[in-house]
Amino acid sequence: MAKMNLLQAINSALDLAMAKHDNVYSFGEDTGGFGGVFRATSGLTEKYGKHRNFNTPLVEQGIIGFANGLASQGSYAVAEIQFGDYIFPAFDQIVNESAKFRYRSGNEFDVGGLTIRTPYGGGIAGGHYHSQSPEAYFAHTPGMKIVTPRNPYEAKGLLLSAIFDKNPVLFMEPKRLYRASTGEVPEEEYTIPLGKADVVKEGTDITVLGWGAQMEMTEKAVEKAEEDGVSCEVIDLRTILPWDVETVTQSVLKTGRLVISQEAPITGGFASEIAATVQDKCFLYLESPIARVSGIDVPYPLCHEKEYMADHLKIYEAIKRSMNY
Amino acid sequence: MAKMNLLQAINSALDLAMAKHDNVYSFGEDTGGFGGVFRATSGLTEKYGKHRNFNTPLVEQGIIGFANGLASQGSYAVAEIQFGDYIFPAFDQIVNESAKFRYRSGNEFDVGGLTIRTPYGGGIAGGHYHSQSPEAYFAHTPGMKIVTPRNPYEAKGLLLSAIFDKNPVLFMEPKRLYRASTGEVPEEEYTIPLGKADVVKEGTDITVLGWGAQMEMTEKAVEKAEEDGVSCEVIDLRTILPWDVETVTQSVLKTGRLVISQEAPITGGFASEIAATVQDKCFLYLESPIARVSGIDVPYPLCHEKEYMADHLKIYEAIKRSMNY
Amino acid sequence: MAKDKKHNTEIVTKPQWFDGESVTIPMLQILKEDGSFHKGADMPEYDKDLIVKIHDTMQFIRTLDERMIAAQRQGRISFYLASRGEEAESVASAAALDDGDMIMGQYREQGALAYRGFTVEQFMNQLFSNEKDLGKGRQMPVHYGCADLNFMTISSPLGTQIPQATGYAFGQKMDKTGKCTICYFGEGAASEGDFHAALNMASVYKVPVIFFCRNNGYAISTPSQGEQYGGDGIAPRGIGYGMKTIRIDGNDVFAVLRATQEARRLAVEENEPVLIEAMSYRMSGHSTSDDPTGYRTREEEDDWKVKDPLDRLQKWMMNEGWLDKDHVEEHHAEVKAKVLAALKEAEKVPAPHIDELINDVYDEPTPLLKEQLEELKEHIRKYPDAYPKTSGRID
Amino acid sequence: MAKDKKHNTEIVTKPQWFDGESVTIPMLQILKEDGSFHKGADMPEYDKDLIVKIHDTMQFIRTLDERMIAAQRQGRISFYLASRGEEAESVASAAALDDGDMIMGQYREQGALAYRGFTVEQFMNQLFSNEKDLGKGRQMPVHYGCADLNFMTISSPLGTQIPQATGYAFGQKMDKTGKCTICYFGEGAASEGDFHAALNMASVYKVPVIFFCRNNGYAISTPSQGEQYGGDGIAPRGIGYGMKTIRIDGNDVFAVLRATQEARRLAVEENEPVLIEAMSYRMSGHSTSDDPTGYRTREEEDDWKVKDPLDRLQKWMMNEGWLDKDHVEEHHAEVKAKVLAALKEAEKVPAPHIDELINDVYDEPTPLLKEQLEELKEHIRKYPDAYPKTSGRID
Ligand SMILES: Cc1ncc(C[n+]2csc(CCOP(=O)(O)OP(=O)(O)O)c2C)c(N)n1
Ligand SMILES: Cc1ncc(C[n+]2csc(CCOP(=O)(O)OP(=O)(O)O)c2C)c(N)n1
Ligand SMILES: [Mg+2]
Ligand SMILES: [Mg+2]
Repeated sequence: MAKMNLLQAINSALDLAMAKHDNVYSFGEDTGGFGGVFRATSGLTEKYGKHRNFNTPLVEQGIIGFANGLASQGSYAVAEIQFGDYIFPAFDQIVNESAKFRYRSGNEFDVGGLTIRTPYGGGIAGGHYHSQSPEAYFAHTPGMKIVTPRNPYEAKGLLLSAIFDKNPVLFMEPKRLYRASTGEVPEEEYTIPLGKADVVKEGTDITVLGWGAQMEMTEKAVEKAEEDGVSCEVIDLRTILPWDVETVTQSVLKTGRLVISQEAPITGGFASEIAATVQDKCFLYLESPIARVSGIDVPYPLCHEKEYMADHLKIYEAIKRSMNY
Repeated sequence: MAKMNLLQAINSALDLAMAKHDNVYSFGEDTGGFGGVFRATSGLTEKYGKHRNFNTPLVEQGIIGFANGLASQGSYAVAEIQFGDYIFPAFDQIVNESAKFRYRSGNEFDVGGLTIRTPYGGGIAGGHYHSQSPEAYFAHTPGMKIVTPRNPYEAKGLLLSAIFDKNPVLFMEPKRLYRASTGEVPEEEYTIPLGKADVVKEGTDITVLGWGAQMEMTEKAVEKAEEDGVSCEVIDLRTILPWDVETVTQSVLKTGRLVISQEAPITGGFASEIAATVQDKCFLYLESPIARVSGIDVPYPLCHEKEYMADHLKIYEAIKRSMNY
Repeated sequence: MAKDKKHNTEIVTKPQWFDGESVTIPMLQILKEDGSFHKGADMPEYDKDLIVKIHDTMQFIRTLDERMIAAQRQGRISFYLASRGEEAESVASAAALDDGDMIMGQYREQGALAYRGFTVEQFMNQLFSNEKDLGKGRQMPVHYGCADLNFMTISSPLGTQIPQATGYAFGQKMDKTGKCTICYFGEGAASEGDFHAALNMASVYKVPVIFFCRNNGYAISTPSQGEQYGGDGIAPRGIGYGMKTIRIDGNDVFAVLRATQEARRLAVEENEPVLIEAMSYRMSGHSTSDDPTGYRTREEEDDWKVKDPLDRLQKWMMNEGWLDKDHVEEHHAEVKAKVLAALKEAEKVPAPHIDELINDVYDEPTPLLKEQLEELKEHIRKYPDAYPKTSGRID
Repeated sequence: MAKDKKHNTEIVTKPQWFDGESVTIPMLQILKEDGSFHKGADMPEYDKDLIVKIHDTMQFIRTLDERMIAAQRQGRISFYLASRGEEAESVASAAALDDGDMIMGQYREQGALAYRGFTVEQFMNQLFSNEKDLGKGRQMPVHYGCADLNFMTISSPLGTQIPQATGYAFGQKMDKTGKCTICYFGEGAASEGDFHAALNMASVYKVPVIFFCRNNGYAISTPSQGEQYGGDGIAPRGIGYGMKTIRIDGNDVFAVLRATQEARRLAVEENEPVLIEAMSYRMSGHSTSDDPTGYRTREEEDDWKVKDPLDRLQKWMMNEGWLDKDHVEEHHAEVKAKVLAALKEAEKVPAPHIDELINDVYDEPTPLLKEQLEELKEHIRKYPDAYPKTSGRID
């Protein structure tokens, strides 16, 4: 065990993956010798050479196109998109290509070795284009997996699973927590299964669900609510696609109440999918409407960032509203 | 009035818009003299010249980038993307640029004159890449409007509204109905307001909601259900973003039941947003879970297209299930 | 990886403007339209077997195309797309490669696939989306793919395979396979952003990839000159990327062979990516959904008929004594019979089982997909007549 | 629209390979590093007023940059991005334009904006995201925009403005405005697919647009040569598009002026899109978030110091008697004082009202947005301390 922040945990996962197999490649804008603008890939060029960890030209559609080709050749392609906000030029290569590669070929070819890493999320005074949480844009795409960790331990275990998973994975890194979140992390390899939500805390009155950086907000809100005597079950979804319907519905069948929090704008966010599914599966058990605590429907703002965010106070209020319904 | 099919209605809207203002331009792949692969723009070059209706090079990101620039200059840019499945290379120009143009500039600049026309949807043996219904991919994007008509009359009125609306509009044309749907359409200009759903038929037992080509399936299903004695209220959403929460919730408050049908895969589809919102706003009035009848979570298939589609039989069954809950 | 070349910063003190005229890229032709060689032309490596195989494959593909267009007209398949006029490009370039080289096509390269040994039955199974189709009936006709033959499954979105080819070739280089990747695309697709990404990245990484642009004058109805691009075609772009580039007559089997052989050597031995622009003409409509009379003239089509790649090769082979009229006719009849027989066979093969609907979305179907499939089957059992393709053997 | 040029299909019978060496694009320089003119150089149109205005603007921007980097270090603003070393590019090119021409920048063209007359107060209001910011405090510092000055609001996604410039120029041409659009971007952004789309479309439509590539050697940490591209920079790509192209010394005010003046003439009078590649060096870090010592050497930076565009211009002006040390110092002191005063002022201006959060998403706020705002206000009223920027004047 060692104390690591979230960035170090990611770096450690990349390091172990590259040590394990010669054909694991890491690349993206500025990810080479410099180690990336957040330094997630630092040290990898020194260790594995400039053919294994390298810079790309500045073209996201090319990065993912190249990565798709490399993965289809049988290599492990770990591509970084510098900010989640800049993943959209690669949208076609992801939703039309990566996601459909195996299906359309009848399993003659696949890009299972593809992992796309990208820092996402707000709270860093980044405005429209350094703050977005684009998970929902991808979650409508059968064939993709989408994963996001809440802390260093989760980050390392989930990233190692993502890299060696037999499907293309979009791995979203909560950049607000890169240095802010620290914890004990094993130095050796370990994995956390994809597709399984994590019941972070058991409770009986209400289920509070989130993912990624939102978990920090959620846990703070829950602390406050528990002080009021509300017993909260807290779930980290971890894998957004395919999501763990079973764990979530089991919890709601028990508690009868659900609050979901997400960073992204509310309309069309992934919280809506969860709410739609849960109201269907738990209809007779629901004691109050499923609440979504979320960004509002505006481009991610700068000067009103604090007001915009789905912070712990808003989650706390939603818990209260749900309890008092 | 004249009998028109959906294509002719679109062509008529384009024609009137171009006649009305000199700075309405229509362009896209093969949309010039040839009139587009579906012939929606036919005759426009002859009438307005090759500078007003023209071919573009084969580059969707360029088409929308160009259109954004042209609209920001004050013109009306009506860009065609040949198939909805090929809109993804332009995703960045749409979600990061068109949608945020006005907001990010503090209203110094806008692309209100932009309209993106694209044929969408399945049922034409088009497989993965000539069948998709990508509305939900865009519906998570504040700043965009998304509109889809169900028949020729709606098509013309909504397209004219879209072209002259002061916001960027994605106008999705149900290609399965291009020639199949015909009806009486006024020859002169008229508009149908954006953002207002249409109560196609009033009823008291259940609300059945859809949009675009799905309305045909919905109406067939409702016919069958009414034969069983179920009184259905049928709503065509028409504008997907921003959607008419008021009309939909008013209807559900009355009927207590809701079936939503969409062509796209279920997970992350726009039906999920509607379900999430309606369960929140109508919680105490719901007599059964909100049902989503939808494509399943696979890339749009070819040989199993019939099985995949959210056809009238599946909608009918959902209505029955909801009634018998 | 990076090569350390300096920018040209030679100084001038008067503006020197460059434009399309600054470079003149001529076209390599070895076999003239009349079926004779240019004197003193640089010849590719070839022998009789090779040329006969090229010829027979070209003839096979042309016959297949004809028959399948007819089959589409009869409503037996939903869609088809012919390569008439461009057979030399795909067949002779495939002939210049090693069978272990990866082929990534756009959709009009059935010639390369046939050259690799895809059987007429395999073609048919794909075209009929039946359960023997390697692609499991999931994509439209002509979206072939075959891992055994190193032919990447075609995908409809244009241009996407170009940066993928760069990535694939990168893997081949790192794995020291001694193989390369060839990537075909049309001059229309070369307008996509993915083209730019791909060539630039290949030039930076110096990977063994051959970008083979089929410039056939049209992208559906859009003529290349002045509407697809304002410059002199695709080749001069290669210079911008600092990439080995050549323009060739795409209707000349020998020019295609010669250029692709050297391209492969450059790619594999020197890790030099290569751009080949082959000039040709799409003699059919874009596909069976298209009628070219709406946008081009008969004269123009006729101008190109005299340049036909198959006629040209046959003339030369006959002169050489490597082919006679009888062989041509016999072979044509034989192929036609095979195609028709395979067609009838493939038509009878049932559609893939409904379970295939959820396979291969992921390596394993997810719980949600299994649930969706079960619900669907339940529904089909209720309405078997509405789903005749699958209801017969749902359990 | 389409020009009817034919492909070059001159025939050769031996393969002729082209590559980056096939074209040599030299660099226009008029003012030497030592501050004297090249003999016999082609001069731009200029007079003393123009040069003084260029100089003063360059000096203003350099001072502004210095002060704001310092302000960022002090934590007074969150982010800044300097244009040190590249002031000649943006200022002298803006000086070659008409004020009615549209400017679309990447983010390092504060010089062009200052030249147009953006005031120090306007700069500050944007940098402090206060309620006087034309952009209503919605974007990060340096994302300026001003409709009155025909300076399109900067957006962070790279390359997106390039095809937009083509579209804007198309509108200018159709409206017979006699104006053009200039579009700035870095050599890094030129790798984006949007670059390819933009230049190709401009060449097809023949619109009055000037593509001005600032090749400053780096995209954040990525060096241009061999890692951003494998060819000789950006200029040779223009040839591929059949576009008028020139490479210039971006640190030479006179070369920038000369080339941009002619580019504007070509654009406006002949509807010829133009590509200018200006060679320069990003003398600061990429932004205040960056520390370049991690990826480049002191020597390299020093090599470029002697080419400094402002020093060079000042030397020449002093020789010419158009400038003296005193003016430089006085002007610097004056600008510094103005900047500091404006900074203090802007700091005090409150953030935009919370209602601005939902304005301008659409031309009118939707019912749902109004509802969301109301809920938010309710929440802020409950927890005013948690939202100090807005809770004070929420009603
Ligand atoms: C991204 C994308 N946009 C549009 C299309 C529709 N489309 C199919 S083929 C075609 C023309 C392609 O022309 P070209 O690349 O020259 O190839 P050719 O058909 O001439 O062989 C178009 C526009 C597509 N398949 N993919
Ligand atoms: C689409 C996109 N990808 C990545 C980034 C992150 N980014 C910001 S600036 C930059 C480097 C740009 O380099 P260049 O175009 O050469 O301009 P310069 O900074 O040198 O002026 C990068 C990678 C971005 N803003 N947009
Ligand atoms: Mg073509
Ligand atoms: Mg740069």
